Amino acid sequence: MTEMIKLFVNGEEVEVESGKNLIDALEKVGIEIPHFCYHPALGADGNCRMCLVGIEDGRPPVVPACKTLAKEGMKVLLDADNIKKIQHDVMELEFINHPTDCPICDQAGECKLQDYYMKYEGTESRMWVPQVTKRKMQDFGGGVIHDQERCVACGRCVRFLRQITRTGELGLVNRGDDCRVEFFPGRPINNRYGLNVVDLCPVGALTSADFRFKQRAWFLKRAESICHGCSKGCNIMVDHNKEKYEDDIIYRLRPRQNEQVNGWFMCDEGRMTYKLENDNRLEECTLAGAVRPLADIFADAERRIERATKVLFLVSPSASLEQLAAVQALAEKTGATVSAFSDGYIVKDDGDDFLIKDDKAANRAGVDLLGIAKSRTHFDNMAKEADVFINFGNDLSRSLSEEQIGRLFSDTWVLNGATHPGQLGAVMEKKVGSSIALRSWSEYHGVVVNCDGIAQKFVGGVMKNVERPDIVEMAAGLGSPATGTAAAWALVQKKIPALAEFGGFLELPAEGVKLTDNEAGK
Amino acid sequence: MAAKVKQLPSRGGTPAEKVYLIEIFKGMAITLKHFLRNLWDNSNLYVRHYPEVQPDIPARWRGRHRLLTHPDGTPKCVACFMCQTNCPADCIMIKAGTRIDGVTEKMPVSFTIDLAECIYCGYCVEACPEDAIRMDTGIYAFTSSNREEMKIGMTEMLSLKGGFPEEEYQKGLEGE
Amino acid sequence: MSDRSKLIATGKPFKFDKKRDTEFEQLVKRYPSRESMVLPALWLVQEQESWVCQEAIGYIADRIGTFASKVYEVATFYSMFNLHPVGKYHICVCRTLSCWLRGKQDIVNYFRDELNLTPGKATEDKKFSLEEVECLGHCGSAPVLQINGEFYENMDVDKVKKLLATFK
Amino acid sequence: MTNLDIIMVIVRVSISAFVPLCFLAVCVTMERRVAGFIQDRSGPNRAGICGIRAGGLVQNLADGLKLAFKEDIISEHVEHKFLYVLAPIISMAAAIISFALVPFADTLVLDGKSYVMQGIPWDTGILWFLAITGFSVYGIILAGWSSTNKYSLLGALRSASQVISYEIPMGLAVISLLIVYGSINLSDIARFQGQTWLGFIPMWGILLQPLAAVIFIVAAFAECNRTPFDLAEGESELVAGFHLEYSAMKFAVFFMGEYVAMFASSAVIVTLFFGGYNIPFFDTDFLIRNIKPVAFVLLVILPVFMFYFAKWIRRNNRSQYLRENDPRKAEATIYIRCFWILIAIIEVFLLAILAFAQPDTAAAHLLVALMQICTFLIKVTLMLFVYVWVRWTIPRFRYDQLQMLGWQKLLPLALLNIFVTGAIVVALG
Repeated sequence: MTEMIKLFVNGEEVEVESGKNLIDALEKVGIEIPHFCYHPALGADGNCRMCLVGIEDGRPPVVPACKTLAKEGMKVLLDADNIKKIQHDVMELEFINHPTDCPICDQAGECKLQDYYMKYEGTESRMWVPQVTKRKMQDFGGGVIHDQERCVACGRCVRFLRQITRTGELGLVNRGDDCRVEFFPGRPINNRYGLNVVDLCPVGALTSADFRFKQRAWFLKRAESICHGCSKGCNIMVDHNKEKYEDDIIYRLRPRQNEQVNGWFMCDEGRMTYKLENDNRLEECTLAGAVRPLADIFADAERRIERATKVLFLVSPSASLEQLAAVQALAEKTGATVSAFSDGYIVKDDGDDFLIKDDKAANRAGVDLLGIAKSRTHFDNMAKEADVFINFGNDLSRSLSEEQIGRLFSDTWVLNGATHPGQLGAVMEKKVGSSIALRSWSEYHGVVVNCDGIAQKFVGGVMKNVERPDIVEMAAGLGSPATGTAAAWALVQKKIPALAEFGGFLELPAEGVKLTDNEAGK
Repeated sequence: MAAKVKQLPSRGGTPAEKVYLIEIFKGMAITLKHFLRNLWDNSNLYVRHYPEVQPDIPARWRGRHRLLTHPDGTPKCVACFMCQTNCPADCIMIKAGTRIDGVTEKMPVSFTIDLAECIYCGYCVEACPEDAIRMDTGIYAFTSSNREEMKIGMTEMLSLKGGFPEEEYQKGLEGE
Repeated sequence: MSDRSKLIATGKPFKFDKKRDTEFEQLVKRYPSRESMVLPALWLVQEQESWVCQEAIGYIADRIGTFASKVYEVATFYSMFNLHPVGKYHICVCRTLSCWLRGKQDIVNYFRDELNLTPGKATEDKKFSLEEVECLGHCGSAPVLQINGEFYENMDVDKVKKLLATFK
Repeated sequence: MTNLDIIMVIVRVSISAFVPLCFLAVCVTMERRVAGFIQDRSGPNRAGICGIRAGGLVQNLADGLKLAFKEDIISEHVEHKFLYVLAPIISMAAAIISFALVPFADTLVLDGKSYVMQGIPWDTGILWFLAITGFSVYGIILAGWSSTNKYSLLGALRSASQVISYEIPMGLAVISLLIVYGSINLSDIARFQGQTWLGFIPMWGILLQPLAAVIFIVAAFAECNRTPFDLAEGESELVAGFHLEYSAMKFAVFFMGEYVAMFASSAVIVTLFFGGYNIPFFDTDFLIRNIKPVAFVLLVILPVFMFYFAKWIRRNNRSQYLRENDPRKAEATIYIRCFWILIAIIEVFLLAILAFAQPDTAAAHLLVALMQICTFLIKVTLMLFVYVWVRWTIPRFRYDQLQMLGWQKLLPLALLNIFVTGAIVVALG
């Protein structure tokens, strides 16, 4: 445990962690100090002056909280008249040239200027001189749109690109009221983490071209999830909304703080994976080419599994632990073989040392933990022997070409559970015996283990109009003993003792569970 | 705070009133008087003979919605969704898009109001920061034989004209 | 203040000439880190070209090994870097209080009327260019003109006339 | 049984069965227009056939057609469908039957035979009415219970307890009347009221038994589920009470049953307290004996009445807004012409009677019977007006007020009335 120190805020004693600046330390105990330029990931800059607090009997009496370490016995004044005046005046300064075009600003609703205005200023503008006009709707590259008028020159975006990505595309040019964020002509934002500046921007100066004008922030429902784009397992917030008479769709993904995994950020590719969740999804379950109710397909498949001599299940390395365990249990019951062959999920030399990984599967570590074979030879051998092949959401078209798939399953009855069309190749899918449209990761709950062996829970908040089964339900429909997510979780706990202490996956801590090396690294 | 409350004498305390019958007959006499007067000559009825006699609509009347335009004919609406956010009946459906005519950056691509669901509360008008939506068309009778026709779109709302002179409408706003 | 963030590109690649190149390499040795070289390098550019173009900033950034945006920041922050082409004689008129009270406006008006020279612009023959600057620190002898680094004090329209005649 | 007997049975039964049904239209129109006039509205005045609106009567036709052609829904949750369908029928049938024993004219003597002018010539009289109206509550209870709906059930429960509470004062009020009249036969009662007291005061029940009249009328209101006692429906708290689940024709039957019950109880009230079919001051014998003067008086009165009636129609049958060639004025002309034709026909008949009829002949008897029927219907209509008038004046009681009135006020008063009446009757021998 970190050492705790005692200090006084407005005369009241509070206990905070030592070694932190005042903003962070007091935030932990629920006391807010307003700030624009400070961001825990970027460090203190001290240029906005919004976080000035009074220190009683201190020298100097007024200090920026972002640069001041919390010390034992410190007497912090937040509600002194001079502090209130500072906050009020800083806000007034920020608003001198602010266009106040909240109606058309995407940040409205999650904008610090708005929040602080309501909290710390709330007065009408006294300005009568014309405002300084600057460029609006400037394309910064990388899907970032900049509005110079809304900028408060906090420099978070500049510091992110210099300190975190070390590409430094942006700079604060000019000075005084003419100060603005610009990229050097011809060198726009061009890196794989550029969209993080949109989240970092405390106001609406930087907005995402992708999300721009799609939805207002206050309509969006949030679901705490894990990015399934690669094996890093960045913590994300799924912002989705079901508009009247329409389907529930995701509008954007935002990073969620998790110091162990992704810090505060995520990559641009990961952000865009939401499009896969919305568009081009399989909707119908078919049996011999005809749309049929799910129960019929399950009954038919169950009969075929019983009659078959050799059955092969293929699971996706992105499936949650529960789903993998459910399929495993089904395999144990029916004597089938489970494979997690997914060589195509690994993209060589794509990853970097920050967040992006080569392996584009969200739960490969989990596959290993549950002891599911994934080698190509194993899969090939089994595929040749099998006369019934059931795919549980594995995008086989990534690993094998259409021809190869066709050759492997030329005389095999195939049940294809998939989220998107084309996962077995377009030609092959016309020939499959049955197909089931599955739920995707934004629509179910579960636990995945990332490349560092951290088991993390995720919640699927999206409720599509078309009812689809997830893999646990599909396995249960085919006769798996794990009839629900809870039963599957019990199976997972049997296989992975480190998770045994958690009654349900929701009890997993928010920062995830670091599985020990011998468990994770098997 | 001691508010000054006017004390009214309480009624119904006298024995004659407690019997009720006398009061009942008093009341019946009143209704009978009305009945006989109107039976004798029905020209004094307080009835507007509606489709033939149309009511006078004041400028504050909340009728059907319209979208206002700038003098150059472009819509004033910037698709800020304030009306949709404030709509208690959930009847406004907006799709926003980028605006290229240079007036602002954002404009509605589609703006639909389901009049079958609208409760004509006027919150959308009050919420609008751009004075882009008003309910001053003076159209109060609006029927349709199916639900789809009750949805009105952007072009239709833009084409509607206000039913009152601007000064009269503004005067109506002051009264609120 | 005019918007200095719009850099002007010449369309030609920029390179230090030999003299500045060696000067640059010598200066590098004087500073603890290469990033400290931004200001001296910009001075070298202005010395060589009399103004700083977009290509020059990119060149310096690459030469120093820092972000172009950083050099860009510095160049736009300091008003003594000319970010647009200037004339042969770059005239800076102090516009701060003392000079103003002592008649700087007459001088500016003279330039405007006689030479068709307005602040921020150059004459057509690229001989003169004018800029109004903040305090030059010679308030005791206001108004002050600074022409290509040289100070001319206690100016009035007549003196300016005579002075300009010497440049011709 | 002669042919005349058979004809008279048919006539009597049809009068007692169809007059209440025909009066439905009068009731409903009156309800609407009186309500309108009391509230300074105009009531229904648009529906018409070729511009003929008949003062709102066509609106009833339209409503009836609408109800007849509406989809008749029996909800799936209704378990006892038979009882559900039976309920409105009971309600309606009980209402019609309860009128069967009310005399609408004095005993008619034709060819030396007397015919009692009531639907069923029984002597049970007022007891029949009490019995049958008590039975009509079964319709409501069945409807409320079989609807499988909380509101309906509550309405039915209220109705049941209300009927029990008010049957008692009603019966007791009737007892005091019976002490005075000395008979339970309604014909006897009506004939009794044909007498005059001291030569100029008609011996009507309302004068002999004012307290019983008040109690009976109040109880009759309650029995009919009319405002202020319509707690069984109570739109504001029970939505529509017992007939909430009923639609189309089944609802219409309930609706008609209510108005028929209203008519029947009006008829009974008129018979008990307002001299029944008697024309005040002129008893049957007097009229039959002086048939020629009576015919002459009618001959004179009818055109005079029609003249003023026509003026009233002209004044009120017009559009209330500016309209070119007001069609309603043309309509008024048609009405007036029709009425004049009707009057002319009646005049011809009266002239014939004046010229040829002798006192105490069949023609004289028939004319007097017709006059009495008209008198009776006019009286009933006025009583119906009172029903409507009360409905649009007095608000609904609360349930506890209703029971308090029944048990704590009406019941003791009725008992007191019996005691006092008995004492007086005994004292006067």
